[in-house]
This record gives sequence, C-alpha cells and structure tokens, in this order.
Amino acid sequence: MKNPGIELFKDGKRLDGRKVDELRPIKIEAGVLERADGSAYLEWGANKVLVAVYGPKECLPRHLSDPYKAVLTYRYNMAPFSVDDRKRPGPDRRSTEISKISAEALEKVVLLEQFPNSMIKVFCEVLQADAGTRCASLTAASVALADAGIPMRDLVASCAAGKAGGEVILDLGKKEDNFGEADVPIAITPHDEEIVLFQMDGALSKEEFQKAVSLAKQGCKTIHEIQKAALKKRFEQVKPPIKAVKTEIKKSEVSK
Amino acid sequence: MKNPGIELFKDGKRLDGRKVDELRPIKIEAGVLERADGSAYLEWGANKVLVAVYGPKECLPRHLSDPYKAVLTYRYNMAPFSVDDRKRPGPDRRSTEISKISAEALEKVVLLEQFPNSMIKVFCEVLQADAGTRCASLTAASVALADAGIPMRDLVASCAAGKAGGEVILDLGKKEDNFGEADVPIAITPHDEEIVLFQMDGALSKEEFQKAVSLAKQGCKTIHEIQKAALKKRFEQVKPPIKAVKTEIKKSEVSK
Amino acid sequence: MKNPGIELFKDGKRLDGRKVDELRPIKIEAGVLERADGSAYLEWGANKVLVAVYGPKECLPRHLSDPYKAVLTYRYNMAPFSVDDRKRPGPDRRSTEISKISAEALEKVVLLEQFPNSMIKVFCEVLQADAGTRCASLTAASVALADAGIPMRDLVASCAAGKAGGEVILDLGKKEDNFGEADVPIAITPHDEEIVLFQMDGALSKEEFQKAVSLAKQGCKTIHEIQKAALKKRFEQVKPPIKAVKTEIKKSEVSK
Amino acid sequence: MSSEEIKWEVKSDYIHALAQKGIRQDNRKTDEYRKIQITPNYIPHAPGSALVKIGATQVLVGVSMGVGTPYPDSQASGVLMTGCELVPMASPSFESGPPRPPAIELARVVDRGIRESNSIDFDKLCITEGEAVWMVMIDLHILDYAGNLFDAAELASIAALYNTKMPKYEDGKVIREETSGKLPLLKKPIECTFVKIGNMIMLDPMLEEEKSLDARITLATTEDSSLCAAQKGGNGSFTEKEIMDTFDIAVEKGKDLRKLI
Amino acid sequence: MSSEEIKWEVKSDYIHALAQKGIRQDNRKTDEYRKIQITPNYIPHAPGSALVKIGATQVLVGVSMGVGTPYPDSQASGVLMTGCELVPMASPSFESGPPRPPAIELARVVDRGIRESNSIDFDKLCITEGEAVWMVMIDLHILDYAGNLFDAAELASIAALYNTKMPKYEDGKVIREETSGKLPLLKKPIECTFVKIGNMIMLDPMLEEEKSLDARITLATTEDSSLCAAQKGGNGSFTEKEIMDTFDIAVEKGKDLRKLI
Amino acid sequence: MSSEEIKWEVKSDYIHALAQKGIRQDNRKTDEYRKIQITPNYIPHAPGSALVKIGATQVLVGVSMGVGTPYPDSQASGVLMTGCELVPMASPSFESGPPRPPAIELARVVDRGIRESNSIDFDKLCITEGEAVWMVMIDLHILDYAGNLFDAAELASIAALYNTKMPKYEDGKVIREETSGKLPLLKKPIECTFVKIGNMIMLDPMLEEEKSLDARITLATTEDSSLCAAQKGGNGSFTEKEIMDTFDIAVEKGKDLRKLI
Repeated sequence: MKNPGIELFKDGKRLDGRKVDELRPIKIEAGVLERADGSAYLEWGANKVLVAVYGPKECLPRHLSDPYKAVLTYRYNMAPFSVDDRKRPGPDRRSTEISKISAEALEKVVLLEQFPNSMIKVFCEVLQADAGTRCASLTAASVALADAGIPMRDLVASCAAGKAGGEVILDLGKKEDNFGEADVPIAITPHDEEIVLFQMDGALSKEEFQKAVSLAKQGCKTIHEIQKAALKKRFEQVKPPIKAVKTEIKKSEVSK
Repeated sequence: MKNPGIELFKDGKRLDGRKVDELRPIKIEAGVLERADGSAYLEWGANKVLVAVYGPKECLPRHLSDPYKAVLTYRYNMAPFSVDDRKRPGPDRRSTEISKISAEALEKVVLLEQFPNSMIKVFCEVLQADAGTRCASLTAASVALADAGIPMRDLVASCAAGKAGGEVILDLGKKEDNFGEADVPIAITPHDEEIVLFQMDGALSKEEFQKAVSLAKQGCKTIHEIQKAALKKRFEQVKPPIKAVKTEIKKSEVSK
Repeated sequence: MKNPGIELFKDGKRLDGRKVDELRPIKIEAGVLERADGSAYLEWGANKVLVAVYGPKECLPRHLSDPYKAVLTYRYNMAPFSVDDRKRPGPDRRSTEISKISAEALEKVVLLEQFPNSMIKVFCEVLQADAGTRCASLTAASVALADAGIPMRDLVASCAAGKAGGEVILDLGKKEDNFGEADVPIAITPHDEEIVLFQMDGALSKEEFQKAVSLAKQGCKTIHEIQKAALKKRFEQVKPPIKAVKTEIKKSEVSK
Repeated sequence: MSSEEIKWEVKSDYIHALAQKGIRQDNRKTDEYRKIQITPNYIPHAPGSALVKIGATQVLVGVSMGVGTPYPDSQASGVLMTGCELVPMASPSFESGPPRPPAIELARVVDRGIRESNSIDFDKLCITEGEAVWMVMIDLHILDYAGNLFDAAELASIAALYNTKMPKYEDGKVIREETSGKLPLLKKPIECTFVKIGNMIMLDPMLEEEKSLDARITLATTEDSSLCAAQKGGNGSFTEKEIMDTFDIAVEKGKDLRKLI
Repeated sequence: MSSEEIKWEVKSDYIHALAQKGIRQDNRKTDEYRKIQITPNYIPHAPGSALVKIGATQVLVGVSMGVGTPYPDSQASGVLMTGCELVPMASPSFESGPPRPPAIELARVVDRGIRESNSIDFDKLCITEGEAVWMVMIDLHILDYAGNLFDAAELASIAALYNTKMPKYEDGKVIREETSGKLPLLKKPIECTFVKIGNMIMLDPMLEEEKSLDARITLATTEDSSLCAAQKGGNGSFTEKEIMDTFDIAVEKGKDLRKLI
Repeated sequence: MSSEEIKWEVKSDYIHALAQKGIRQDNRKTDEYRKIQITPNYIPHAPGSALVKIGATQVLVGVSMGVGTPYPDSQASGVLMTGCELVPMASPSFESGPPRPPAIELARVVDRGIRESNSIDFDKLCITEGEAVWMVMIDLHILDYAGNLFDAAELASIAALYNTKMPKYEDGKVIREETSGKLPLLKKPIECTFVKIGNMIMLDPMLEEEKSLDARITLATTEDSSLCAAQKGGNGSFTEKEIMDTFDIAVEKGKDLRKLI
C-alpha cells in the first residue's frame, strides 16, 4: 500500500483489461480427491487452490471435543512453491490469522450442533498464489463442505474489493494489491447477505469504504452462482467405481 | 565478574550512595490484579516485578497430578523490554533454572499436602530488570501466595549479598553485579532462618563467604518486615466492587 | 560418492591394509549399564556404540499402545562430539530415517506379540563415528535385546558392502565411504539369511550389486559369531551384587 | 464440563438476557468506554513504553529499538515488528508457550492499525539505504485480561510510540545510553472494538460481554476520519448497515481518545 | 479400536486372501502400474513443477531456485534440498506439524535417487567457487494418498526438474522475472516400488496393498540399467533372490516410464 | 500409581529409616565417595574427552573446538558453552526431546564451576579481537544414572578439558587434522555434592539417596580453598552452619579429587 506512483490504469482499464467492477475468471470443480470426504479445486485468476474436508468424525484428542457441537478446524496453507520466494513450510502468523477468521466464518453456516463431540476438518492448500488467496480458499472450502454432504444453512462466498490508483475496484490483482491504497476482503452468506468475514487495511474515507463493501458484496453474489454450478455438476456425476467398493466394505462392517 | 578494574566505591560509599549493608529502596503492593487469585507488585531499586498466583485448582493435564499433594509451578519470565537488548520472548536456560530453584524454595512453605491432585501456579513477570530479579520475584511471589489465601508455614524472603570492589556487600546493584567478584542470592524462611534458596558464583574465601551469607540473612529479615506490611495493608482494604458481583454469581450457581 | 580421483588402494590392499572381503576389528560386550534392562557396547574399527534396552513395560502414552503386540521404538543418536564438526544435539532427518528402518528390522525378530499393550525401547548412542554406524548400532541393539532377556526368533546381524576405487568391497571405512562409488548396508537374520534391512546408494551394475549383497551377507555371518560369543560371555558372568539388592526389593513388593 | 465452564455458561445466559432488554451488566451506554488510564513511560529503562488500563484490563507495551537490514522491497524504510504474549498471569485460560491464534490475531491487528495509517514515518528510519535501518519492536504484554484487549493494546502502543526516544547510532553501533531525539511519527490511529450480542452492539466489551459475544468488530481510524484497519471476529455476522454505524462511532470516539495521548 | 482401524483390518485380511490366490484387488498383473498421468509445468509461476497421478494418488512437486553458499566439502557444486510435507488433506492419517518419519523417509529416498544418479549437473550450478552456488529446492506436496507415494514423488520430481527454468542472476541478485535457460540435467532416475504380501511381490502398491504389506522395496535405476538408490521398508524380509528379481523389473519399467518425461 | 513409583516409595522409607540410625545403604561414611574411575581421552577423535564413573554412574564428556565471534561485552575472550543431554538410555525416567529443567540445571552448574573459577584462560583464546575467538563446547552425555550426576559431570568436564588439544587455525579455517597445542587452562574446580536426608548430610549420593533427599547442595572449590560456585536444590532447607560444614568437607575432598586429573 506504499507506492501509489505506479500506474495501475491504462486507457481507463485495469492492467489486465478488467473494468473496475469486474472479477477475474473463476473456475470451481467439486469432488477432485479420492481420500477426502469432500473436496474442491478452484482457479481464480492465476490463483490455484485445493480444499479437502474430513468429517464429521470423532474429535481427537478428546479433551478438545465439545459436548454441544462439532469442532470445526480450518488450515490455510501456502505450498512452498506457491510464491516467488520459496515459503518455508508450516504455519506462520499470517496463515494462523487467516485460518482463525475463516473458521469463524464457516461456523456461522455449518450445522455444528448436529454433531456433538465431533470434528470437521477443512484443509486449504494454496498451490499458486496471485492475490486474494484467503477469499479463494474460503469460497472453495464451502463448496468442499457441501461436497462432503455436511449440512449447512447456506454457502459462504468470499471476495475482496479495495482501492487502487485512486479508484474503488473489485477483486484486486497482484499489482493492485501490492501498490494499491486499500484492501477489503469480505465473505457473506448469500441468501441473507450477512457479512461473516470482514477485514480491511489501507486508507478509505467513509464514502469509499461504503462503495467498496457494496462492490465486494456484489462480487460475492456472482461467485455464489459459480459455486452452485460447480455443485450441480458434481451431483450429476456418477460416483467413481472405487468409491463403490468403499461403500460395500462399510456395509459388511454394519452387518457384523 | 571479570572486570575488577572498574571503580565500585567512591569516598567509602557505593556508586548509588549506599553503605555496604544497605538495601536499595523496596516497595511491595499486594492485590493488584483482577483475574488472578492472588497478586503482588514489587519495586526494588529500578526492578519492577509483577506476580500472579492461580489456584489451588484442578491439576491439568491430569497425568501431572500428585495424589498426595498439590503441584506447584513457578514461571520466572523477563518481559522483552525489561532489559537493554530486547530479550526474545519465551523461556531460556537461565529462566528455567531460576524457576526450578524458586519453586523448590516455595514448596518448603506452602501446605501442598492440603490440596492433593491440585495445582498452584505462580507467574512472575520481570517488567524492568536491574540486578537481583530472582530475589525480587521470589519475595513478591510469597506475598502473592498469601494474598491468594493459600495456607503457608511461613513467608519466603529473598536477598543477595556478594563481593564487589574487594568488599562484602548487601544487595548488589547492576554494576556491582556485572563487575563485582561474587554474588550469593539466598532465601530464608524468616521465623526459623532456614535457607531454602542458595546459589553462589564468583570467588570467595571461607571468611568472606560466611560474612556474605550472614549479611544476606539480615537483608532477608528486613525484607520480611516489608512483606508483612504490604499484606497488612492489603487485608485492611475493602474488596473492589467487581469482586462482589463475582461472588453473587457463584452463589446463584450453588442454588441451582 | 563424488571424488573417484582419490587413491583407495595401495599395492592391492585397502588404505587400512585390509583385503576386499575383510571386516574391521569388532568387539562386543553385553551388560555394561546398571539402569537399563539390557545393554551392549560395541567397537567396530574406530566406531564406538553403546546401546540400552528398556522393557517390556507399560506403553506410555497409552494411546500409542497396541492391543495385539508390544510397540518397539528405536532411537539412533549421534553424540555431539562423535563427529569432527560438532553435531547439534537432537534428531535430524538422517537419524530419523535410520531409526525407522532399524526398528522395522528388529520387529521381524522380537516376539512382540507376547507383550500386548507394552513398549520395548532401544536407545543407540554413537559415541565415536567412523563409517558404518547404522550397521554397528543395529548389531549391538540385537545383543542388548538378548541381554535384556527379551524373547527373539533370531539375532539381527548387520554389515555393509559397497564399491570403492572400482572394487566391490566389504565393510567400507570412512574414506571408502566418502570417496567410494556405492554403499549397500544390509542386515540379515542369520539362521534363514532373510534380509531385514536393505539400503543402497551410489551406482552399481547388476553384477556388482549381486556381488556386494553376497559379500555383505558373508560379513553378517561373521558378525553373528561375535554376537553369540559376547552373549555367551555375558551369561557366564556372575550378576553384580547391586542387581541382587534390586531383586530383593522386588520380592518384598510381591509379598505386600 | 468444568465448574469454570459452567460458571461462564450461566454468566453468558445472564448477559444475553440483559442485552435483550438493551442493558449492560455495568449499566454503561452502548457507546461508552470504561474508565481509561494511560501511564506513559512506565518502563523508563526502555526506549518507549506505556501502561494502559481500561476498566480492570491492563496492558503494558514496551518499544525496543534496534538496527537491522531493510526488507528487499523497501530498501529505504524502517521496519516494524509487533509481538504479543498473552502472559499466563493475565487469565486462567492463557498458557505458557508460543503465541496461539488469539495472541497472533491481536498482534497483527494492532500492527496493521499502526502500519496502514503510516503512524510511523518509516522513511526517516533509514540509516543507509539497503543496508541499515531502524527496527521498531513493539511488545504487547497483557497483564490482566478483563475484556477488550484490542483497544487497550493499540492505545498503549500508540502512547508508547509517542514517548519513544531514539538511541544514538554511531560507527555502526547502537549507543543505548544516549538519545538522538524522538521517534518520527505522523499519525495516531485509534482502534474501537464493538461486540454484538443478540441484536445489541456495544463498544468496549468487558470480559463477560466478550465471553458471550456473537460477533466482534474492530475499526481503526485516523485524524482525518478515515478507516485504516478493520477486523471482524466471532462466529456471528454483521449487516452492512451495522458496520457503517460502528464506523461513525469509531470516528467520534477516536477523536476523544486521541486527546489522551 | 476405532471403526477406521477395524475397517483396515478387514480389508487387510481380504488383500492377504487374494494374494494367496495370486491376484490383486484391481486385477492388475504383479508388474503392472496403475494409470499414470504427468502434467508438467502445473504451477507456471514456479521455476519448475509437475503434477503426477498414479491411479488416485496425486503428488504435486515444485522446484524453487535460490542462491546460497556451497557446502564446505564441495565448494564448486550446487546444492540440492528435498523437503516433503504429507499435507493433511491427503489422508485422514496425516497430521499438521513438522514432518514425521514416513515423510522424512520419502523425501530422503527421492533425494537419494536424484543425487546419487547425478541427475543434476551440480558442477554447472556453481556461480562463484566457495561463495555462491545455485540451490535447487524440491518440495514434495502430497495431495491425495492412494498408495505408492515413492514412485509418484520421484516421477513428479524428475518431471519438474526437466521443465525447470533457471532465473537470471546479475550483480548478486536473483531476477525471478527473467530466465537464463534450462536447469542442466544429466540423467532420469526412475524409482519402482514393490510390496511383498505373503509370498507375492507386486509393483506399484495401491493403498489397500500398502496397508497390508509385509515388506516394501524401492529401487531407482538409470538409463544404463544400473542401480542408483534402494530402500527396504516394513517389518518383513526379502530373500536375496527376490531382490535380484525386482531389480530386473525395475530396469524394464524404468525404460518405459523414462519415455513419459 | 505405577509399580515403579511404589518401588521408589518403599525404598525411600528404607533410606530414611537408615538415615535416622546414621547409616547409608552401602555402609559408606557420610563424607566418602563411591569408587571413582576416570578414563581421559575416551573419544580419541574428539579434541578432548573423558569418561568418569562414580560407582555405577557413568558420564561421558566431549569437548569440541570451534571458531566464532566473541560476545559484544568481551571482545577479546574465548567463549564457553556447556550443553547437557540426559540421554534416555541412562534412566527409565529420562526422555528424548529438548533438555528439561534438571538437565539445564546440571549443565549450568557445571558451566558455572568452570567459568567462575577462571578454569579456562579465556584471554588466550582470542584470535582476532572483536572478530574471531575460540569457542569451547562441552557436551555432557549421561550414560548411566546411578546418582550424583553433578560431581561426575564436573569431574569429567575438567578431565576432558585437561586433555583437550587445540586444532590449528590458518587463513580463517580450522584444520582439525592438525594440533596447535593444549587448551590453556588455569584451575581445576572440583564440585562436591551433598544430600540431606532427615538430619543426616552425606557426600556423593547414590541413586536411592537422591530419590529420597530433602535437600541437596553442591559446592565447587578451587586450589586456593575458595568457593567458586554453589547451588542448593530440593524442597528442604539447610541451616547456615550446615552449609559452612559442607564447605570444609568440599575443600578437603577437592584436594583429593584434583590429584586424579
């Protein structure tokens, strides 16, 4: 947010040719992993994010379990090769913060009270990072939760708006993020438009701030449509044969 | 203990004007924290130490509990800004050793056998360090334990003597500690004068050593008077109103 | 394995005067530690290795226990002063790997199924390292297990062969290891000649590889004789008097 | 369930019941702070420090100054680092050990308030471009946790920065005994934290309110009434309108608190 | 015992029973791989990368390039580092945290295959002898664990190395935006992993076979049909003859797989 | 309660009962050491080393030599570092992992004995003032724990220092194959450790006595009969007179033990 000297607009358009209220291309695919109970793969601009969901299952270690509801854990992680300078593996302060607020956003929609003493685990891997990875991860995570068949009140759709080159814009690209004036990532529950994730840094007047939040909400609604389409496509698919074997064995267990 | 060339006496007096058997000014206040079960704040020269006590309460994790007595833990910690070169947060080897021998000293006086399977936790934070912080912390800790209402056989009073500039002196200041010849921190139970903490480093003949231990014991007795005065003042105070609210809620629990 | 320019043979003999199929001098002594349930000390060339065995005893923490058999843990550790450049204490990736494959080799011979919910711990300390420490440790470990009276199907004998200076040779010395072309450490159960540990790195044609494995197996058999001799000597010894006291106290427990 | 947890469950029911009637346990207004006390220079040996009490909450902040190499992408700017220990003395629920998510969130939100507002004039902290710059290290030391650590920690940090003395730097060495003036500062960002309990939104949550919250929002504003940092927490949600309303209060309260420093 | 463990016990009995009849759960031959898919350059922003699927197993490998100081005993050679995270998404049994023994073994066996075969021309990675050399950092990222990570990870690593672009290095700085050519490579080591279940030895174990194994052996071979790395695992054993037989298969399969890169 | 703990409780009762009659389990006098064996140069490849046995207790100490930068406050002096691993082989109660408080206390007390007595001539370990000095690294490796680690570790450390050979240092490099003489040493500090059980104070506690102790005291003395380091442990106490009495014994025993090195 420190170098407003860099040109972020050319001929009234953004560096990548987008309009101020235009999202980068987004692609979501549900059910991409074998072992996980639910999964989703998302491309958003050059971001590539993979999410796996496990659970609900027994909460271990047990002293973390809650007799009233399932515990939801969220791990946002960047692969070492996802950024230009290799990132040391393991959580850092930034990823810990993102994991915390993302978990809180999902807790609003997942029907945790249906699974006391259980645990639902969400694992997000950022494979290639290109600004907006927290929004991309959270968007993919709610698709993966739905793919796992976990009951939810609503999806969570996430998107950022911000200010760059003096303009309030939707979905900041990498240079807009690095050299822009402000970033406002939010997430909403699309049906009632409640804000479940909200952060801001930079500098915005009240008017700009209102405009940015409004723009980000619009972005979230568009993303919600893409989420629904991905899930629709997934539920139309025939389950792969190996999954069938799994089910059989489960049956034999029950009959024991 | 390596630069005896530095002048530590001027006109027969120590650098800060003290006599050889004189303590720095000491101030103790009990009951300074809201959340802790007991607490004490101590200023000793430029040392500033805050101590909180929690317990007796259930010992967690349970495998650490003792069926015969309470477990007492002691954490001596220096705030990062307490010393000139910022100290990295977290325990180091020095603080681990101090914590161990301080806990052992307190175990002699706290009636641990009255609270089997319980835990008593003592947390000492050195906010500003100026030589003698282990003695300052232990002195404040026994006041905080008394403030918490934990039954004790006696207080523990702690003080160092040592040798600097060729003289055996009481309560070494920072330069006396850095450039002096020996340091002998001790702690006693004032009523029977038993020595419960004892360390020494430097170089002392038997005669000097005897003189230093004797001087340190005298210092501990003076400190004991200050400890008692602080506790007397504390018990005369009216409890703050918020504590009262706490109690009410506890009552309503009981009536359930 | 990178500097084949260095001379590793002189006048048809190896640097230390050995023939291609000759082991360095090996000495094993069982029962060298007081506290451990079994122990062995081994010298192999300039390698010095000490092994202690504890167990079978209750598996702690309990969630690691197996209702069908004992859990065997193996810790291969190099003392900081065992190598030229002081090694930082604690496990590194190399020692973790060696510990894993050594445990797997011993699991083949120890009658773990006789001790459900128990734990057998093997601790190997490399005190002086001189090439071949994983084989030396594993060889000593199976002697220490026998010394502890733990029932086994067979001993495990371990030895490396490899290629250096263009020749396939037995039991690589330090320079042969550093500047040779390949290293093949193996371990066998001597009675049926099954291979329970096997690694290789470097470059070997099939013919060379066959020759190396065959040579290493021969080495293992020789080592097996030394293991047996050490155990025979141990069982002929009179138990030291302190052990007797231990037993008495155990008896008094039983009579309670 | 421990007796501690049962106690908090009962308290939480009580706080929620009060909130439905629009009242707070200590009868404060929804936009009222508890009593605030600021003691600047509490640790005179440190370059900068301040102790802030908000009600029974106590946060001590120390500022250390060092010299290090700049970040590769800003070779002529000083460096800010903000660390936080939820010292176990401050609450029965804090534990020794490396910082956990709440401590990390706290440190990062305080850091963003300072960094994004350009509170510190980082350009003036350059000693030799690309080689040596001043490093400002803020350590948040939580002494007594009775609610609203965010506002107390930010206030204490700003107060500590505003009394920070720069050590001298000569011949490649920091001379801690001598001072070369004040830390160059530009702005005083002020954080205001609100919690939502049921449909009631209230400023400066005390401990009982924090333990009962549905959602939490922190807004940091600067002298020019603009927003420089914000953070939502908790598993509840806010409407757009609610956020805009807290914005207005944060700007007003920011003006009052700024005068205290 | 958890229901998960009971499930695997039942499956293991089944796999063992099949093995006695000489058949595999998916009817593969003992020396047959599952379907292999290689996607080179999967992470275009990284210097090198490849995604490899063997059946349902998915391993993503990224190669990063940096500049550092050489090892004291090889002052004119580049440095290779291979790290592995068994990312918890890949299996219910993987956990967050520092690498555990299986991840360390995997990374070290992959590393040895590359290092001992002289796959990378380390001498060409020297910039200034004794001072600056290129560091090749391979990160194994396991995405979906359905058996035989060793072969998938090695294959992905070699595929990633073979599309690695060297960044430019000028005036002591790495310029990531510009490329100075391809990573200098000499060989394509290929790993083949076999498991032994009862008396049956089979290539490319699927998950159920790996969970039922008595012993495991991995052999890495190069273009000239020689062995460059090997590793036995599991608490079972092999006879000398069995090892020699797997050697022959590994050489043959190596030739086939090498063509895929 | 485990059978191990019950065993020690029974033993402790027995030791206390003996102590009341003024006798020790092995009939030693109160100021008598168990048999002491010192094997200097036990690890010939290391610059310095010694194995010390006191009764069944075995401690191996290795000394490593390196070159590093001096501490800012003593630019012309060598550096001493003392580490300790309570290697898990030495006792069923020792565990793998980072050093715990007893290991840290042991290392620090041994370190203080050496450091405070000026045993090492640190001024002679300066290579280039402010830039390069010798670092003496002492590693305490506890092999068999049968009581009184303090005295065994200190004795082994002094014995190891007294056979330490300095490697050569040329052109900024340590040449480990060549020796430039002996480590410059000035004094032989000797530690004597006593335990108090009931009212009886005894030198050189064996394991059973250590497990039964009320309090422990260690005194390190030098050739000139002066005290250079001391440490009290345990949750019991000593009177001033008791400490002065142990001082006299420590000086006498120190003279005897010093001859062994």
